Amino acid sequence: MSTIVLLIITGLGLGALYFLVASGLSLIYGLMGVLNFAHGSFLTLGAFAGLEIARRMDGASWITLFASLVVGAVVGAVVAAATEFFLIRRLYNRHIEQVLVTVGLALATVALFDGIWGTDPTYVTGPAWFSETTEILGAKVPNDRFVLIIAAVLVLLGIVLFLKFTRFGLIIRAGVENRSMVTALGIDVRKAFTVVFAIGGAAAGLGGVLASHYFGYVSPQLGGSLLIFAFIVTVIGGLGSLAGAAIASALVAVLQQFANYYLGGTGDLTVVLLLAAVLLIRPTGLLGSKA
Amino acid sequence: MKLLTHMKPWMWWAVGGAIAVFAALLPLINLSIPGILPGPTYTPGTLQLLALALLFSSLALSYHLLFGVGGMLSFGHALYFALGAYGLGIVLKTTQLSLVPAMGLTVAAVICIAYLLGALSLRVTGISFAMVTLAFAQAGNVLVRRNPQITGGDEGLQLETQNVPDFLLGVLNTRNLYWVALALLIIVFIVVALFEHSRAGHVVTATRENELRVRVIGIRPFMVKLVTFSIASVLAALVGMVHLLLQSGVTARASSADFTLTILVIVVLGGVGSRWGAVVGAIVYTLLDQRLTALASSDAIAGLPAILRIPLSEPLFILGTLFILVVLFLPGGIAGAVQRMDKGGVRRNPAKETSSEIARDKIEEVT
Amino acid sequence: MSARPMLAVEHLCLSIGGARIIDDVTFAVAPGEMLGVIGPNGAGKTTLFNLISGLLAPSTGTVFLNGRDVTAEPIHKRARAGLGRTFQTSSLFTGLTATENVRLAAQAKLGAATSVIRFPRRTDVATTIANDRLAEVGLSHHAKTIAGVLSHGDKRKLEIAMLLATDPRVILLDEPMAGVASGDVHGLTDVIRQVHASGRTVLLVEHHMEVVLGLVDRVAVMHHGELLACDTPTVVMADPAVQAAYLGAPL
Amino acid sequence: MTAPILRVEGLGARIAGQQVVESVTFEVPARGVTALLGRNGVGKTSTLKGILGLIERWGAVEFNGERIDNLATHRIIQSGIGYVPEDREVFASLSVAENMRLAERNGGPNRELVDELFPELLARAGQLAGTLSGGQQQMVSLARALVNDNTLLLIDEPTKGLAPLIVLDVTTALGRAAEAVPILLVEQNLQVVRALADTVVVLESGLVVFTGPANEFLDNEELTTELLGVHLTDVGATGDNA
Repeated sequence: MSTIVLLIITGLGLGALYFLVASGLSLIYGLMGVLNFAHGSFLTLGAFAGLEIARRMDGASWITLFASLVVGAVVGAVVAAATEFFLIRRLYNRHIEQVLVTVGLALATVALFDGIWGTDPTYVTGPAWFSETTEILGAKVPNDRFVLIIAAVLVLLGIVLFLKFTRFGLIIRAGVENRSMVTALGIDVRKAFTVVFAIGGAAAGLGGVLASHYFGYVSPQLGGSLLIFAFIVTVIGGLGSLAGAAIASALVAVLQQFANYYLGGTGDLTVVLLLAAVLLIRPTGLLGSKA
Repeated sequence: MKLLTHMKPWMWWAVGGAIAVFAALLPLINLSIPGILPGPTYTPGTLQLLALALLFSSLALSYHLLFGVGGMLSFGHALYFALGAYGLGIVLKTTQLSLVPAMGLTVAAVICIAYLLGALSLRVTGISFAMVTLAFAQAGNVLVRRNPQITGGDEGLQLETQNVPDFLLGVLNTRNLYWVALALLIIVFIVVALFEHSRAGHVVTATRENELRVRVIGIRPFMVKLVTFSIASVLAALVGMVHLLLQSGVTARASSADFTLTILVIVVLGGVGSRWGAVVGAIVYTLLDQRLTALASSDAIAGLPAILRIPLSEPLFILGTLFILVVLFLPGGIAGAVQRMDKGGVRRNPAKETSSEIARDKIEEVT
Repeated sequence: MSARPMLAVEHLCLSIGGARIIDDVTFAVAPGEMLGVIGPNGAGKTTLFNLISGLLAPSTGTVFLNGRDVTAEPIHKRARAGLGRTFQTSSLFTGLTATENVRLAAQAKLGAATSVIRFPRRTDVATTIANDRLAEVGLSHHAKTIAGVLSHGDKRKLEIAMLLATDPRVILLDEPMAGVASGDVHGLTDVIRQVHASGRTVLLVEHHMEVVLGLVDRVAVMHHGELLACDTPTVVMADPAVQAAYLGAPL
Repeated sequence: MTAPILRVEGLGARIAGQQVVESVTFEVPARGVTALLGRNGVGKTSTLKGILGLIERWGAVEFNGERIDNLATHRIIQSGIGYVPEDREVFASLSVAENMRLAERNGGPNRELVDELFPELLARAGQLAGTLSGGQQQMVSLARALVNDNTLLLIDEPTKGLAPLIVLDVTTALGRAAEAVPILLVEQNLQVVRALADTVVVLESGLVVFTGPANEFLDNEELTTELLGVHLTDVGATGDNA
């Protein structure tokens, strides 16, 4: 029993990371039709920014953690917005080219991170509480899992409230449905593009700092490896569906933990099999509309 | 000017044949191109590099078949390259089969896997297809890294030389491998060209343009896409096998997403939809990659301040940046640029806008 | 009529999000008959065609092709069973030549369309059919032209040539005159007349009343997804409900 | 004669590489309804979209004496043009109120007029627009254009697929709107055209082939037959209109 609880909570913690990446991917794809390969780089950069802050401050304090989270999110947001503004926007409506540009950006930035921070993992320490455990139903759950889950829930809630109650949110919801009609109502939809990239980048940057605590290290490959699972999550959840991404994140990560524990480390393969099964039964994903 | 436009199909093949003959003679002559080649063309080091360029050309052609002709944007093409390399490596290591039967066995396995995974991935189209192929390739990458007793894990798999003919082994026989790579490129080029002109090739081109219309005239596009996918995969596997021989082994990088992206970069650099573009793109990329790596470790770079040194010492950073610039400012890649120059900067038909269409224009002239 | 209808729909309904797009439509078309389908914009004519050709699945109801229930069959199977159609906006393979476009359709009919080892040759059956069909619609001089650069009228003719190459028994023409210049209307009308004269069953959606009335045996009038009337042109045109529907409600 | 509100000169347009409007030249007077007519597929909708820059276009468009053909769509709309697209294009997953809120500029100065014309929408403010009937969706679409202080309205087939009673409602609303704002109207229903239009512009194969007073055109059977393919007299045009 305690193992199951531990696996579920750890799985949800990992799922929280997937969601922080997938939410941005899904929003960007939904509004702009762009599959953003550079999204992993936003995450990595956020993680390194958080790391640099932690190095300059008192490593293990809560204030440091908070500061690195904020800085990670801000750096992610700024870099993502700049990417949209300088690269993606120039290729308006040319989706293949937009994907290609983000591919090039992903290659170039990972190489750049290699050059700056080295290819080896850099280890990260958080507040002491992070490495302690809390007992739930007999399971000793590492505390960082809770932080991850809470952060992902807050981000989900924040995005939902933003979409529901702000004017930009209104524009984004309308734009997902029919972008040209939004411009035909006299609204500059490109501003919404930048906003969506910034939100996605912020979530990814935040995810980067949290991922560095979850895994205990940062490496230039960090974002890329999480990005692939985020892709799987977005396809399983249904392209462009935020709720789908949230559900699929939890599902995929928990399944992965269980397979890793009970089926001899086959978590990654099980996830791919799940993807294949979803495609066979429901090609549009769990909550996807028509592809 | 307008030289290319007026070339007849047989002229293209004649030029191609002449280039192939010249390429075949390279190991026998002493040709030096300082700054581009590391040494004279008869030296093993240079031949190794040229053979690699030829293999990348073949691989790019197989991806051209998938993406340029079939319109299937796969992010998992490296999987089949890796299947060829690892498959042959494992067969040679674990069985007593000699080289040719071992290759046959590997091809048979690749056909089955490509057919199965292709049938699954082709249930979705567009961006979903891209993500799904990526996921399958990633699963392959995980398998390779998690099973070191079979694949050598991150260390890579060494070529078991016992059953490989002697003339393909050793530094001194590099030129034989070079010729094998050249022969493979010629075969792949012809296969791809023939496929494009076959009935199935026309159907897959038509499907790329308008899938619904294909269904309305009574053809099921799924099968023809699957056949295209399988052929492209087998070609990639063949390249992987020769690559195994050339490099005397294979590393996990061959199955990584980065490697697929490299192939994509090559094809886009050369010009989507153009066979010649894929070949030229691969050669340019390989030579550039090699030169940039040499540059990165040179003293000139080491002496620069950090803000210049760090980016310049990362070949992938420069290639990635170059790639972005090509996508932004050079639609149609090298093939598109050559064609625009040939036409004196005037586009023949303003309605043809996208890079693939410009490149396709050229194919029309070749046919 | 004793002959089995070539095409029949029975109690066809389509609801999307609670709205009835097609509302209980039933009619039958005899072999060799030409039926015009008219009605104001948004009345459901194209949707009806999409249901018949398999692009959409009906909520309820049945589609019969030559007496066989094809409601559950995919598009390409219906096409092979002899159902051909054109689209409102011309839909060709714009990167291929006119001949290649038609040849693809001919190959679909002949089988082995997706063969990897067979190459289209100047002498093979598919190419011969392609050339014949191009001649039939008067496009021989554009055989080698890339379809994307043809004029609008020629594109529509090319579509009909593609349609003929699949040798369909039933043809659905969706507004073949849309966007065609007045000067070209007569030529295109003649082509449609020939197609019909060769014994094929034709369904024609068309706004151009002159064309419809001059060509068809019977007219079906759609309005708000319902079949308002289905009879000879004279009878239908005298129907006050039809007048109101087609020219707009009296104000 | 006052200066026209909109002047279109040599407008061409392209969708997905395919030319849909050849070269269109016409003017929209500063008052009343100008109907843009022609058979299906001649490029009426594309002309409206071209004016607004919703599709790739070239040529000159002058609005209120200012060139707008180099502006982005949202700027053109902001300069005082209201657009009601073919097929309504309401945001189905947004409520009626949200649809309106999205459209309102400067607080939606004509809120009262809209509420008066379409009282039904007030009652359904919280309902998702996708669940409305076709007629109600058309009201939302019209209301989104009427709620702002525009100096020109471009309205594309507002009665398409609507029941006769709703056609009457829509026509009344357009008539009211036309008292204050000039309208460029694309419409297939000739009864509606007869009721509303002062001027007609007729397109064929992407070119303007007739411009003149509405009555003169509609009463000329030869012209309507040739240009619209409709025999008005054959099917007994119902004479005078409301």
